[in-house]
Amino acid sequence: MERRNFIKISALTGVAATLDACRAPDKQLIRFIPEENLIPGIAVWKPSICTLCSAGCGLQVRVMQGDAEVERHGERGLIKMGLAKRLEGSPQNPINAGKLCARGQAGLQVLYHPDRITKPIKRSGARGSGQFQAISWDDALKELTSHLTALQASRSANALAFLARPLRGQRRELIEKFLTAFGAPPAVWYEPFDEAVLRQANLLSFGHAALPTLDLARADYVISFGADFLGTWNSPVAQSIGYGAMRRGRPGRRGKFVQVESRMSQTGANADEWIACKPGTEGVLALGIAHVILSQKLAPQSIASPAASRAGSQIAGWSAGLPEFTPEAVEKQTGVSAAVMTRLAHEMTLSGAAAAIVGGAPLAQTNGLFSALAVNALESLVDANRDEGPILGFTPEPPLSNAGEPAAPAQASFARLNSFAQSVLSGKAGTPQMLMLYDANPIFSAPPATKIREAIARIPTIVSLGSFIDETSAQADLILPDNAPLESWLDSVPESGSFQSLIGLAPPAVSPLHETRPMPDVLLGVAQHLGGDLAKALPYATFDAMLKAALLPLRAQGGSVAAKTDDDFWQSVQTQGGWWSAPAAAGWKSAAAKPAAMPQGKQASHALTAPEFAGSATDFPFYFQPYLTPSFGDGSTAHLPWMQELPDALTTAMWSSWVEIHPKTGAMLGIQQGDLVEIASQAGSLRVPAVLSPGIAPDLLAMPVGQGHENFGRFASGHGANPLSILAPVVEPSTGSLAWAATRVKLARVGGPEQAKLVLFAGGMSGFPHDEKPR
Amino acid sequence: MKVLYALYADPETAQRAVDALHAACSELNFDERQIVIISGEPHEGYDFADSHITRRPYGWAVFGAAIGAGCGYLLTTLTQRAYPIFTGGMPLSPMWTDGIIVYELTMLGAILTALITLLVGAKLPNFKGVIKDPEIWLGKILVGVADPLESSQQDVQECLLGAGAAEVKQFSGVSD
Amino acid sequence: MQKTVEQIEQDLQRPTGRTQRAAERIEQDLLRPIFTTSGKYKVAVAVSGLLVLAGVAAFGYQLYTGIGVWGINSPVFWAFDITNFVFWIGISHAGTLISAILRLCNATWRRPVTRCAEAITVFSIVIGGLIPLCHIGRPWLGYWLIPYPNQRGIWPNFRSPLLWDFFAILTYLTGSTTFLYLPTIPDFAAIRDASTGFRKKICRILSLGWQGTPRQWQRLEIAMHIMAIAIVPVAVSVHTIVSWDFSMTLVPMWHSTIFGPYFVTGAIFSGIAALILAMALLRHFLHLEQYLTPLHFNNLGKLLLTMSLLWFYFTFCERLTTWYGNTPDEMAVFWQSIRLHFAPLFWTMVICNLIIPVPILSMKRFRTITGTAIASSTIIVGMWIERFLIIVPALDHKFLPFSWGVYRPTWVEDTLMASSFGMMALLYLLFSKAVPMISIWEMKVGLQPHGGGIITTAPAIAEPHGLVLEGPLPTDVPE
Amino acid sequence: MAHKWGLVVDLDRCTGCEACVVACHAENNVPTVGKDQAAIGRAMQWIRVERSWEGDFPNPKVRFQPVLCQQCDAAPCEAVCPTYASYHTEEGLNGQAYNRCIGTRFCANACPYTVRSFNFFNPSWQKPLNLQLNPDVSVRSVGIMEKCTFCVQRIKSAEIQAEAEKRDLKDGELTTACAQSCASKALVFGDLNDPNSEVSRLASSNRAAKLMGELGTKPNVTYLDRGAWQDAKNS
Amino acid sequence: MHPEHPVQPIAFTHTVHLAKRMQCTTCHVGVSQGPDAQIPNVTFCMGCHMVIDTNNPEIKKIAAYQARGEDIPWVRVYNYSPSAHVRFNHAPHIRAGVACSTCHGDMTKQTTAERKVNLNMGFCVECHKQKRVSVDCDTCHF
Repeated sequence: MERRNFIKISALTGVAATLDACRAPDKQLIRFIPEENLIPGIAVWKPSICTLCSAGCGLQVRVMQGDAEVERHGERGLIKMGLAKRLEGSPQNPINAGKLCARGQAGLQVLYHPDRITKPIKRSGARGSGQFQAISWDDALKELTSHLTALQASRSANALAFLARPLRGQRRELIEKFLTAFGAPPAVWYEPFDEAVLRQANLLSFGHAALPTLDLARADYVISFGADFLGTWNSPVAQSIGYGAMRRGRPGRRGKFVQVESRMSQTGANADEWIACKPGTEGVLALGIAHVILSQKLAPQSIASPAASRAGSQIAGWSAGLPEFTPEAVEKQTGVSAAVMTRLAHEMTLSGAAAAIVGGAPLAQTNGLFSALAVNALESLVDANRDEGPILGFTPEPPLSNAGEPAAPAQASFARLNSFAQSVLSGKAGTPQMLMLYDANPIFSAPPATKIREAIARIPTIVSLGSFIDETSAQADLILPDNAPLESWLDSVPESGSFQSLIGLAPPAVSPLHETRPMPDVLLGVAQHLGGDLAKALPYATFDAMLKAALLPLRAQGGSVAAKTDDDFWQSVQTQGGWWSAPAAAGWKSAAAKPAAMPQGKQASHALTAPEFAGSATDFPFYFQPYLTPSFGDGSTAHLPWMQELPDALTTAMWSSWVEIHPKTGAMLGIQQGDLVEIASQAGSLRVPAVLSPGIAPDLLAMPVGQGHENFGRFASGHGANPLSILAPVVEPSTGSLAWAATRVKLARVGGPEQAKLVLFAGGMSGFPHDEKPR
Repeated sequence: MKVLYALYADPETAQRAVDALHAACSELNFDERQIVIISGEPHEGYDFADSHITRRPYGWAVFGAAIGAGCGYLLTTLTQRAYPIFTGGMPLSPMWTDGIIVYELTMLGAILTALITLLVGAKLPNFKGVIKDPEIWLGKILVGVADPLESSQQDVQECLLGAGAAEVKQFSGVSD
Repeated sequence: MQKTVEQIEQDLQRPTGRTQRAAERIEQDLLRPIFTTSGKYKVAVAVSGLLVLAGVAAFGYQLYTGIGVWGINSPVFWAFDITNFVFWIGISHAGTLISAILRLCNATWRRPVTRCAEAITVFSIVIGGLIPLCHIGRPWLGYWLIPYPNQRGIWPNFRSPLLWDFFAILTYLTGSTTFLYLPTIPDFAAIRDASTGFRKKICRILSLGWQGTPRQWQRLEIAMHIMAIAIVPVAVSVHTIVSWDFSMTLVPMWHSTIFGPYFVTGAIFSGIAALILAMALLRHFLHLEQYLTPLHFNNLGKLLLTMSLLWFYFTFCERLTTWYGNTPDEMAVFWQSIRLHFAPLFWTMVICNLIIPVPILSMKRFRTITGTAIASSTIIVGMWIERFLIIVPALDHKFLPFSWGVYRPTWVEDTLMASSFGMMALLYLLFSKAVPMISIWEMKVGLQPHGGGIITTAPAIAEPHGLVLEGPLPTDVPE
Repeated sequence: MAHKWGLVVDLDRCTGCEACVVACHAENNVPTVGKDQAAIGRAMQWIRVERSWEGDFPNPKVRFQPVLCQQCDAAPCEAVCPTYASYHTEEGLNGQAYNRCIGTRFCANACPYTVRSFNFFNPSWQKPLNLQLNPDVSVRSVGIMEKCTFCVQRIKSAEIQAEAEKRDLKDGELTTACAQSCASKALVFGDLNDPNSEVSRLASSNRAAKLMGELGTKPNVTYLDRGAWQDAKNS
Repeated sequence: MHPEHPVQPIAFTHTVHLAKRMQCTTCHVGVSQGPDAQIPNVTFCMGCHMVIDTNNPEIKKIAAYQARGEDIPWVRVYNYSPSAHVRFNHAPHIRAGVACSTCHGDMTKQTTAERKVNLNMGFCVECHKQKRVSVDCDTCHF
């Protein structure tokens, strides 16, 4: 007996030590023969792609050998396999250049999540009861194909509905080809915050129906109307890299950043100047500034430029110099003083490269399109005809025919979901008999008016291809679990974030941990099985074959991968984690910079319409703005413990949701920090702790999106409340997309901090602004 | 061990008995050290209480304190040099912090030597030959002679009685 | 089996002189609690035993689940645990300091007080020493504080105030146990001779074969003299080192030079209060009315009064310098206790330590036994709060406002605190059963007309000051 | 010359996105403690992004400041640790030997920056989340204090690699997990003893300041103040 | 804790293998590259034992394992108690020329490996001091 152990066991309190030692050792699991030969302790970095938001950043996964408990031919045992230990940005990827955001790092927890579905399961209890029993893959596939053949047999092929998150790339191609070949209607692509208004505006203003790419590194002046570009909007990592360079990347030049919003976001917190304006009047403010520039001819060459004329023509009265948007008139509508507007106009035009961007809440109003067009017009005024190209541009299209991009302009998600739900509820002939789900959770994230829960309940058979049980997939009858992203072939066609056209491609970084199969292989397998034109449309055995077929034409384009033979090309594309066009060639002067030709025929110019809100101002005195957080997005990553425990940037709250209230409003209603308050709109009400914060307009309430899950794994269920559940179905008329910031609410205190149980990381700091100046 | 003794009520008579024994010790050929004096409480100021020995052996305590200080110094400096680990930008064994430990061990040394000198000086613990008589605890003082020769036993008794004791007792055998 | 009271009284049934009668009376009075166990004693032992068991159970639970069952969090990493530690080390100061100082200046009225005081010291330093081992995160590694040679070649870090604590408590524990044990050796001998059976065997060993030869008395006297001189600086150094646990850090309102004397004053202050309470309880339950007379309470009351004023002086100095200096970090902590979250606690402390005791103790009319007992109990409560208010507000509001915290105790901490009081009571009760709470032979020395020596040199009048033997001896036989 | 690791935090570039916080959790096996424990202030973060408000609506000002262990040269937490769990390494780091820590928590009280996290309970990663644990770093048990180590495991493996290839460590080759993941390049890690390293250059900028430097702890983390827009010229 | 004499599922004989002039690194491949000296899996063993000495009962056991698709469940001999938080790395030691026998004892005399050398901290610190290598705590503990 070694002396040290003797001392330890006979130490003052042997109780803990003995309890520790006699804990039953893991029942001796058998060991399987390792399938990969890795050197233990040495890390191998494998490329991959982050799928936790639509930015499509490139990853490099640190894979090391470790023991994992797996199941091989029915028996549980340990195996030495490559395990993903850490995610970092892939250095050569043009979008994120080796960097990664907070949510991207948590992709690991999706792979190793304890609530992942490990094998195909079939519903055994009532629908939504959550009772499932495991079945084998063969039975599961047999049942799926039997349902599909039944549909084909009964000539009601159009009774198959496919509900999925709007994908880009070969997975979208696969689903679209599968549905058309099957004869089913096109898929219902749904995500709650889908920026359809901005794409429509960019189509009208610049001829590109896509989200803009911002070269902030060259910017000297950026004015952003509501766009949280350092947190959740568009391509946050690329924009953060640019922002860092804008601030201190160029010795002697520091870009100025002005944020215009009614609730201070994490991006707004970094602004040199934060301007609060009434919700829905951001466009008016932009035109006020444009009016000053036009009237005082502050940027003569760009006023005459074709870009300015195209973007300007969208606004009624542009050619007349925006007579009704004089600074004084705008001041009355927006609450921003005329002097500030004139100063901004002068600063923008005198300080070199300037850009105006818009996104987020301003577009989520009934007059969202007008606001977007207005800011685009201001952008074209200050950012046009610069020799090294504008700050705001668009990622060039990838030189591929079937790149898997949505046809422009895509119909707004909310409109598609709403029409799908109404068609199901209407009960007319040809209503969907079978629904296939993939990575979409409308029951959680759609406003109640869509009645999507009742619609889905009415569909006889529901099959989910996702790997988690959430509110929507809990209704499924059959779940065929997908591999985790790090275990499957991934490809991405990022809409924005880089100035080179780019297609991401990555082989699986680790071998599957559970008995799951990748969704594309399942669909391809079913297609082969059903035969007919399905097999002809998708003649691939596995998804990587389909990827290879789709991407081989790129070899001719040169770009970042030079290879003589197809196989060499295919290998080096995998090792690099994708293909991107050469930087020089793609440079600014290419098509991206020049606006597309003016479409023929008279363009209908848009006049200002005041934003309408659901609920009268008397019964519901406050505007209500649900806002996205970097950790949860639309709620799809709320099940990750790292995200739940990441303190919110501004309120430092964790594991809970909250509503931000201005202290004066709070004082008026007797609300202290952490009290339980009830927020009610026309569509519903919820109870949530209050956080008094100076960064919000007194007549506005803001709440983070993502919490309030009732059925999404052990870490997400039962925390906080879901603001989307009280949104009224107000829509932006031209695109049909949901105006999620156009609901009015009323507020009342219902309890103290004990009931509210708000968890603050900065626990002691109850009040603000505390009088101590920070160090 | 056999002791012939007598109990005296107050220190004066006890002193007389002791003086008498001292005087008689030469001719009754027993040694001065054989005189046994036991009391239930210290009687300061009487000759028999050896209080005249004024030598106060603080020396031992100071010596013990010095040893403690030495141990403290060695402990703090040698151990740091054995496995030098730097903390807080301080030197390895700063004088000020080591001084505290040296001080503590000095006092510990002093206290322990005080205890040891007591035990050695008072020849504790010895469990053999403990003379017992309940009356000691009632304020009586026992004066007697240990193992007197047979011949001089009688004389010793007279001597004790002469000093004013009521009776002479005998204690013999090992204490329980 | 133990001899019953009647048997003892038979044995002692002998005609004796007047001083004998007094010595006999002392013998009886002080040995009675050892041999007779009253019902109340059993109840008291049961209650305090239960408390200790509850504490042990709570500690076992904390050990098994983890120290998170307490209420401590970041940044308040110390709260009840170190409050109790400082509180008990503080209580332990009165005993030795008072008995040592009173011995050194031969205050005759100290004779019945010394052993009660030294007993408090030893037991509270034992409890104080136990607490650090129970409050650390991994108690089974507590032995790493001991500088033992090991194969790793690693020694503890002697620059850490916790190591100074270890040495200080080690020295003080040895010192105060010796200081308690030496004068009890003769009493053990007395009990050895007066008892039978198991107690006799124990006392035979504990008395180390003490006889009572003049040489032994003289050696004992010298040892006590050296101990009295040595223990005073050790006692002062222990609580200074405990205060350095706080003032060695940069934490606002911890890092101040006043902490050394402030803690020593607080220690003596709470120590005397504990002593008075203990003496009052002993006097009532062990019927020592004739030994612990109002005079003792009067003298200790005066001492308590001076300490109360001295304590307030130090508190006022510290708060004034902080307020006047007005550095932002210090003021953040300052306002917490004066006006904000901890204000109620702060003002109860001032009431308990100053506003109630000073009037009671300053007027002779109130400075009776019950008066001093009331003052002492409020002071004990006040001093516990004072330690709490030194630790928690400073940690709560340390430097960076972002990481300020809130502390709320949990039931485990309350149980451990209650069990520390239970342990003190239990140890004290058991001690009073094993050893006479008042030193028998010292009282007898008090009877001597002219008494001599460090222990005896005071010019004792026939009747030891304050010891008036009225009424018949219980064993009095009509002449 | 021995390395002296240092970090520069450019407060003008930091956007408060907290990618560094999650990267640190992933790299160093820092546990999550759940809602109840977080509610009583026991969330464990080796690097936190402090946010402070100034002013009121309509123009409030926010300041983000990442705070981590400053690896002080005169660290108040080192001298007070009785068992040398907290000590100063030869490479200028404030080391934390987890095996020596007995959990007195004195270091956390002495630290003016409150950057030390304590394992109040045994951390638990529900299977298979435990497969994510980084094998290069130990998993701490109950009763142990832990804090930012400047990713000492990355420093060690980079040094061993450089030594294997018989060359010196190049500037920028070795970086901590937080600096690697920081998109706006606010965090720069490097060797302060190497005069032409990026971190030395930034540390000598006129915007450089130490967090609570007046306490005399001599921190090795330098903060570059956030300049106002107008004085862009003297960046 | 680690048993003094670990009983392995297969009575592997280092003596025989070393006698056949095999080097340690033949099987323990990872020792000069990474922290762990890799224990080969059953397919590696069967690589030779498909043909060599196949009727030896122990070799039959190995073949049985391979047939069942299982790897040999070796009992771990060298490891640090988790509370020691030691990060031992073989590669720099091998590169510094430390012989395997220094820490693992003379394997030519051992069948299944046993902890002949008491690998406590004193042993490592002593060697580090002799070789003028840092004995800073974070050399091994982090």
